[in-house]
Amino acid sequence: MSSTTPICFLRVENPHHEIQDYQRGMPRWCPGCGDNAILASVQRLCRDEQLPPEKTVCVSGIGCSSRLPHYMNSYGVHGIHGRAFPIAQGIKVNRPDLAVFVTTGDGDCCSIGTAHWIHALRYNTDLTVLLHDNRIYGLTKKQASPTSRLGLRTNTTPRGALLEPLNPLTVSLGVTNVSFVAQVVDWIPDLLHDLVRLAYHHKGFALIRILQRCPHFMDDEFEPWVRNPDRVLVLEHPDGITLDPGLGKIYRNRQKHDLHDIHAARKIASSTDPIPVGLLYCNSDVPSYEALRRPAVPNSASAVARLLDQEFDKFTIWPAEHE
Amino acid sequence: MSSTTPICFLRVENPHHEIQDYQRGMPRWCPGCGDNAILASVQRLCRDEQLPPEKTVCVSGIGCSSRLPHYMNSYGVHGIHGRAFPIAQGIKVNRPDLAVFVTTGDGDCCSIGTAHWIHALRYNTDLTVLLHDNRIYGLTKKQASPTSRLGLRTNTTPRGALLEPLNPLTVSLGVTNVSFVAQVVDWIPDLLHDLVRLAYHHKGFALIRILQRCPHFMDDEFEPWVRNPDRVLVLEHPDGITLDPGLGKIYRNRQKHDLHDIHAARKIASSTDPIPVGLLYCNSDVPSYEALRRPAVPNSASAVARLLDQEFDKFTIWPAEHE
Amino acid sequence: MSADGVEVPVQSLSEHIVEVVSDSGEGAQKCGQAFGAIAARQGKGVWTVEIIPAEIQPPARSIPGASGNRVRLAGHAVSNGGDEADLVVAFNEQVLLSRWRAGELKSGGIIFLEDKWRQDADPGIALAYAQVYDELCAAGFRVHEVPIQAECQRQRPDSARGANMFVLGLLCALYSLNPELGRKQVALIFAAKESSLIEANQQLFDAGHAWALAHLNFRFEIPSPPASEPQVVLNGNAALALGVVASGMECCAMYPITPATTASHYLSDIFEAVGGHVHQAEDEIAACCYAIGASYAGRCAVTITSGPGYSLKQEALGLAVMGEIPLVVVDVQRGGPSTGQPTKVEQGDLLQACFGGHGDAPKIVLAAATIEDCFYSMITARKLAETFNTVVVVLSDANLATSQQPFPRPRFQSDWLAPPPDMDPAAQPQHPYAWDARTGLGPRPIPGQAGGMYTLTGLAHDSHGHVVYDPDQNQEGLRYRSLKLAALQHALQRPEVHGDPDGELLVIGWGSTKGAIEEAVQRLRAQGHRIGSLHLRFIQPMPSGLGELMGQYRQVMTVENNWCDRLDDELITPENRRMSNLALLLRAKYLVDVDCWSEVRGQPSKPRSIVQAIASRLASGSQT
Amino acid sequence: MSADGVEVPVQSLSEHIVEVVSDSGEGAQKCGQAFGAIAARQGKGVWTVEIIPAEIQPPARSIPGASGNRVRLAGHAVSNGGDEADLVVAFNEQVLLSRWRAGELKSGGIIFLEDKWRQDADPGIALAYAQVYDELCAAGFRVHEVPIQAECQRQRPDSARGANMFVLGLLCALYSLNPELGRKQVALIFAAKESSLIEANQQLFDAGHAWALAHLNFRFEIPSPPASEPQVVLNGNAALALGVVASGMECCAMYPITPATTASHYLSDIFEAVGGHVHQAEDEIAACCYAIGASYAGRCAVTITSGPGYSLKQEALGLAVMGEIPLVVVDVQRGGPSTGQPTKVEQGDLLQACFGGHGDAPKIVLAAATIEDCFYSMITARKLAETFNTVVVVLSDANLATSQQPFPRPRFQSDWLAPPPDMDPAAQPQHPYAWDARTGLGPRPIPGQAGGMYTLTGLAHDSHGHVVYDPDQNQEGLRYRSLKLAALQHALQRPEVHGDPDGELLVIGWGSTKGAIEEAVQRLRAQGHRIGSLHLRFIQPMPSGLGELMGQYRQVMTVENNWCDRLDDELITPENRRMSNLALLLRAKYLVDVDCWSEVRGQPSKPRSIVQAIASRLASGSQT
Ligand SMILES: Cc1ncc(C[n+]2csc(CCOP(=O)(O)OP(=O)(O)O)c2C)c(N)n1
Ligand SMILES: Cc1ncc(C[n+]2csc(CCOP(=O)(O)OP(=O)(O)O)c2C)c(N)n1
Ligand code: SF4
Ligand code: SF4
Ligand SMILES: [Mg+2]
Ligand SMILES: [Mg+2]
Repeated sequence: MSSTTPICFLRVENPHHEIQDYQRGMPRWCPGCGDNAILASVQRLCRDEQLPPEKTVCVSGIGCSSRLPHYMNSYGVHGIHGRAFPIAQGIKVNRPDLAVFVTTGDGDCCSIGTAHWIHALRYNTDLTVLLHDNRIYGLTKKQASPTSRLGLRTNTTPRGALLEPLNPLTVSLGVTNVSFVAQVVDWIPDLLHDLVRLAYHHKGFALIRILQRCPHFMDDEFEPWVRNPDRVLVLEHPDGITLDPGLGKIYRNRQKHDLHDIHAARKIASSTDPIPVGLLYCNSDVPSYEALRRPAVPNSASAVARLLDQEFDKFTIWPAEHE
Repeated sequence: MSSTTPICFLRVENPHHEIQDYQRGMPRWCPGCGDNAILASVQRLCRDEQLPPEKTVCVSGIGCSSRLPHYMNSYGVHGIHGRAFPIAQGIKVNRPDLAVFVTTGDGDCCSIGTAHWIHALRYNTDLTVLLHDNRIYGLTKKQASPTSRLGLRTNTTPRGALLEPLNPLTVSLGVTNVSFVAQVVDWIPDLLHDLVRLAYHHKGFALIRILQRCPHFMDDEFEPWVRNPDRVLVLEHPDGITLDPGLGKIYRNRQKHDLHDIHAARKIASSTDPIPVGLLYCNSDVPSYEALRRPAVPNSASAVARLLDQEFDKFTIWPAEHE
Repeated sequence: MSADGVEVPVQSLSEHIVEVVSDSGEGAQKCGQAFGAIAARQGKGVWTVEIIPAEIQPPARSIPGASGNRVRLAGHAVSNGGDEADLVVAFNEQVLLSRWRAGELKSGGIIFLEDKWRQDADPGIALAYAQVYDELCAAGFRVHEVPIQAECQRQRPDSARGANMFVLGLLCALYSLNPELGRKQVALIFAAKESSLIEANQQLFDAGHAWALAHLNFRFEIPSPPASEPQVVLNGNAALALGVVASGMECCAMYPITPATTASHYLSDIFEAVGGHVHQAEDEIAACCYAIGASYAGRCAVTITSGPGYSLKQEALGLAVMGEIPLVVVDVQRGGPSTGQPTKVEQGDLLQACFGGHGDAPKIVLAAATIEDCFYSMITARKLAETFNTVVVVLSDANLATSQQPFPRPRFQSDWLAPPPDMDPAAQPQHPYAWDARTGLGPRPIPGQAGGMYTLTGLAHDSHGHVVYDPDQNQEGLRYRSLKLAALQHALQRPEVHGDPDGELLVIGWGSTKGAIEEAVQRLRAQGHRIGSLHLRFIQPMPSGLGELMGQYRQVMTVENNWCDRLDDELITPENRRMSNLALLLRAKYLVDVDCWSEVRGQPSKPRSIVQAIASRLASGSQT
Repeated sequence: MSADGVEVPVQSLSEHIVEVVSDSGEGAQKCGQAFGAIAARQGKGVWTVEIIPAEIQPPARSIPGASGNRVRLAGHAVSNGGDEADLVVAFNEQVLLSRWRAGELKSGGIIFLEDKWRQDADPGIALAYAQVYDELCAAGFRVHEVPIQAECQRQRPDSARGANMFVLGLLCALYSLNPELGRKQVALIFAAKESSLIEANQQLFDAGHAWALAHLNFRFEIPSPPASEPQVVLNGNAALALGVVASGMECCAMYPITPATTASHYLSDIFEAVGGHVHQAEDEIAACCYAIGASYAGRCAVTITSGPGYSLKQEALGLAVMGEIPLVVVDVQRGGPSTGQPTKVEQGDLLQACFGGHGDAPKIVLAAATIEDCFYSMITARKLAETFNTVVVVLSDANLATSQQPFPRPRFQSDWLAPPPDMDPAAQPQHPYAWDARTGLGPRPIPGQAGGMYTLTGLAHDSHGHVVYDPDQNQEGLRYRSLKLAALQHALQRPEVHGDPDGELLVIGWGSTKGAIEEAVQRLRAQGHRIGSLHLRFIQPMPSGLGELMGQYRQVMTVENNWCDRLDDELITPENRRMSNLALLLRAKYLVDVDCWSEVRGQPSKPRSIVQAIASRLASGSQT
């Protein structure tokens, strides 16, 4: 029987891993799809951190974005629509030795998966979460998602989306136990990578909302922002991101932001133009769910035998009793 | 066939309604259960507003609190666990002439119903929503709910709840299109009634979180607050509630609060001691979903015939064509 | 000897059914349970059934409010709650009436009734009491008024509680049980409380005992069969929770729902002692997915629920089947459809267990038939789940969940636990679905295992786990997933027939009806009928040989607690009749004209009702 | 006459199957559809089937990337996509290979292949092309290389698009279709665009037409049967959406899912013109509950989904059944289980449609068999839902959803619409469930109606809608809800047999296989077999008399697109064999040894495959 301590085995050799070691197959996303950049950032992180591929798990729901685990040479679960979080929690809590990534879309996370998203924030399991927000349902061919712009014409809103878009950041920041919320865009790979790294090192539920281009259905959606770096507001903090001089020359719209101040975070989160990017909020003091659930004793035959004995004793009638 | 304009019928007489006209059967809640006060406040509102019972619908999920529709002499739906909101939306959007109340519990709304709650806020259908928050699963006999206090011993947390409680107010206030969020306690019936009245008159999704006593399982949970009026902070605003002199003498801990300021609302919402009561946030400019969906034309046989003709024309092959 | 020295005759009984009923919160349940436990400790055969009010706080003195326990005790092992009660102790006349109306009291039976209501300040109450009393007497019941509260208050003027312990003492005296065991049981009940409370309640117990000796001119004795083995007295949900521990599973994910939840309560209490945990998820879908995650990560998990929750899990279960993830799912069935009757027994989920979910998602379906089964089924289910890498559904129901019965104390065997998963780095990259061409069985790479990396997907896939679009590869996956059930079927033993191995009629059942069916068969055989019964624990796949077994009898019928149309309804014809669940499955499989009799009354079926059903089937069958 | 004045022989055909395939995005789908429409406009019998790649953007020139259309055209009405293609136009050799590998090309068939790859700058591509070309020639295909792109660029040097219109012109010439109709169709396709685009594409069309006349030394002609009625050419999802409009329903609640979504897309586009709306909910459960709310409020609603979404709705559907709320649910089935094959056809949800959900939740289950059915089924379903106050499940599938076929243009009848609900104040307070003792039917009070007030509940309830705990009242509710199906069954007509009314074998089918089954039966009858087929549109309840019908044949089998175990698998026995869905139902109901043949290849079954299956069944049956 398996024990709850990390499962170990003899490692014969300890090879150095290259990017290719984390790649599997040919990604089947459209040319120019932002998902490619996100995949690359995860693979880069794995390489930088030298994560053993066999101890890495990518979990997703359903959507274009949720195809990501198929392109990672690691363990993975391409689950069902909206349910990536509880699957990932089940993995991580039972196997804290594994590095677990979650990749999800704006429909997967913010529509059908809403309940799991909110509660995953509250459980605060140590997961690195990439929310690919292309503001549309890609895989099912262009229906409005909760984050679609007011007025966006889609197949289910032929006369324009009726509602203001849901803001995943403000919602997340309203949830008790929220411990890490960031935003970034797919077209600044270095920032994306920085945030993935911060998220990976955060010991809790680290949510990065990534504004992701979907050239196939949402041509131009982000073009004005891509073209004009001043419409991106970089939030800087020593514990968050700081731009290197090169990027700093392009992204001059920067702001010091206290990432421990939830009220400030909520305010900034509300802004959509310029797009704030960076770590909005971080609180390392929230205990992770797997820490709260860490077993005091490992499972073992003797522990089982002991517990059964102890419990059966409470309910046992011994033959002697009624003699 | 039914038309989408409000269904009307000859009203022979227009009787004046008394409280009893809204009562049905004997409520089956425990003595001292806060649900009784909530029921009374709804019935009082109906009487004050002279709502025709047959044009009033109470919708709920499952839980002690969700039994409420059975005790209202009106139409009602005692639905399934967690799904009161979409049922109520289906009713209200299709029949805007009806007054629709939703009554739900902390488990019903904030656990299994989370996705519907968040999206109901965003759709902003005109519903008066009573969230009975007793911080426990009552009907199923004492399991932790998302709003249960850290450390609370319940049947599923025999060594104390592991997580900080979810704050339904901060979550709600993070949702785009949120238009009305209030908090009150079951033991100040006049305030409760004031807020139910404001919620009823708000043309959108009006959520009142009601801290509700469950003497059966949560004896003493709110006792310190019940006993000490200073641990209740009354938020006053001309468009919200203002205490009458009598109550004002008891509840001296009061604060002017700008109920149009979402940032102020989010800050106050985070406080749990003292308990803020009153209208935290209101925005009457958010369009209601039923207004967005109001049909431009009513359904009629001629409209159907016309549309079918128009569409079939696009796909028709006339016998003449290939002669 | 009675208190005044007169010898009271002690009547020896082979069995008796005793009920204790009160308003909810007055402690009749505790009293009945304790009574059952004391009787069991003295070696009687015992079955206790809870009488559960439908609401948390029903109004006092009301018909739907009856709360309590039925205890069937006998000089032999008993397997069900029996027919009508021989004796009832009632704390007020309304709850008594509720049992009478429900047809649960044997006519001419004995009643002990709290008499305080006769003098109640509310004349309405006093009148109601007197009326019911007169009615019962007129109906032939032997009604004994007992001044329960008055006697208790003589003992403890300062407290209104404890009447149930008085009644417990009374019953112990009446059934000649050892009062020392009774006092011990009282101490056990209040073990967590201050010792003064224990003493006070023992005092009331003694008072009840003494009152009975002093005032009753009759007493019963039920022989105790000799016992050789230690027995445990548990309800099905407790047995299930201990079974989870015994199976070596370490993770249970659930969302509260009646009547499943108490299993998780118990598990929450004890699981951490073996490194396990109970995860209360935000809903049933999340619970199921959490369990899938745990199993994927190498810790086979269980998710426990009841009907509505089981319906919600359908989509997630499909993923587990498709991904070939071992998973144990328990459905403690309750009254349906929809919210139905949450606290009541029903067997309405069998077809959904077999056919729920879109597409072809073959699962193993087991049904526990006894409380002992509830324990062992968890060990079996986990083993099957991990051997066949699939979902194993275990059906229990509200009857098993809340009834108590002694069964031989299980002795832990280390092979209950699964062997540790093979985590050696695969010599060469392993195909996650390297299906065995004959059986469909395959390996199960586990994260951490080098060389086993794959991405589980709900999309059609090949043996590598790669997504496929090819028509034949799609069929290959369907074929292997289905083959596994056939492979299991070949390993199943033919179930044993109870009663005659051939004859007029075979009754087939599943689930908690086992005891009542077998008792009914016994009775009819005693009347000279040649009949047998068969109880299925494996429903999907079904063991082989049932066709031959059925062929030994002139008629075959199922007895179930789920709906089937009644042929005496004008519009119902043999052609349009909707059959009971198991009957439908047997008919489709064996093309045998299996009839069905069912009741869906929210109550466990009584042996008497089953006797009637079989008898009328025999009668009509012999006409044709 | 060909361009150089030589008379080209025109071969008259009774039918031909034509495929156009390209990489996704190159327009083969549009070309094929337009070709089908032109042929239909000239009165040919037509069936078009989409060839759908599994991914949004599959790699170029790849086997899984083949995208396009199959068009079967005939001198008579056609009801399915037929067997292998007689002629294929392919934009590259890889997509052609994909069709060949899938067994979709008739050996010796005609191929038109874009020749530009032969000279491709990438030597790998040029080589691949040459290899495939040689293979195909060697295999006996008649391969014609066509300089499609070169010719297009001669016409429009500035654009790389429009090759599909060139091919359309080519095909029109080849099949002797009226080029004027072709040019009109091109105009229709680009109707929403600038007129210069229309002209440019017509120019390419003309070029293709001219090229064919100039270069091909053969031509075909398919006679047009005389037509008397106007026909509409629609796919099943469009027909379904129009059916929703025609039924008078005003509310559709949905959550996107393939292949159901396009029905909702179309409805989103047009529904508001009749005061309706499509609500895109946050998930399928919410969609179902929104629809329940609408129906409760008096606006009978429909919710449209596919397998995974249907699984999620199980619990909510139970509420509608229990509360007796009319509701139409459409499940456009796709490949399962789990995510399965989202764009592919399968008939795997029938048993879940009948038995999904916990407890006894009887629903009406219909299955559309043709595209025309998709339209009328909505009208029928709404009427049934409101007559029987229950859930009506309509099964369609990916084949019906995306195939196109002409059928007589429906003429609106006002009785398609339900009468307005009776909103008169009830004379005396009305029982919401005043069940008719014979049929279980009852009224349906609607909010706004005075005197009708009640609270709908999923708990067991009496005729007042009041919660009940009484065992008999619980059974009463179950009985009435079930009786309604019997009441409907009595009203159903016995389905008509296609083919011989008695004989060697009866094939029974349901859903989109109808056309292929009937064609297979025709072919076998032409070979001298005496067989018939039966297609069920009502599956729950089933029409009466099927037993007698089956009795007219020596053997009975179903043909289905859902899994059944194969008897040639070593471990599969007649006893443990898992049967196809309908076969299981028929066996249980009629105790007739109904065999089944199924394929679950994600493709519509071909008449040829069914012919083989029946023939081998006939052969083995005659041996025994
Ligand atoms: C239960 C269920 N409902 C619906 C679907 C259909 N579906 C697949 S992906 C998707 C939404 C995709 O949108 P998003 O999550 O934003 O991912 P994207 O494709 O944009 O990356 C939907 C509705 C499904 N597979 N399962
Ligand atoms: C699908 C489903 N899951 C679980 C249940 C069991 N259940 C009924 S009420 C309830 C929670 C009640 O808690 P809450 O919403 O806080 O209401 P309260 O009883 O406290 O008023 C649960 C888990 C159910 N009826 N249906
Ligand atoms: S459809 Fe959009 S999101 Fe999907 S792969 Fe293409 S570009 Fe990316
Ligand atoms: S259990 Fe609690 S919430 Fe339920 S009725 Fe009793 S006091 Fe009220
Ligand atoms: Mg998206
Ligand atoms: Mg609660």
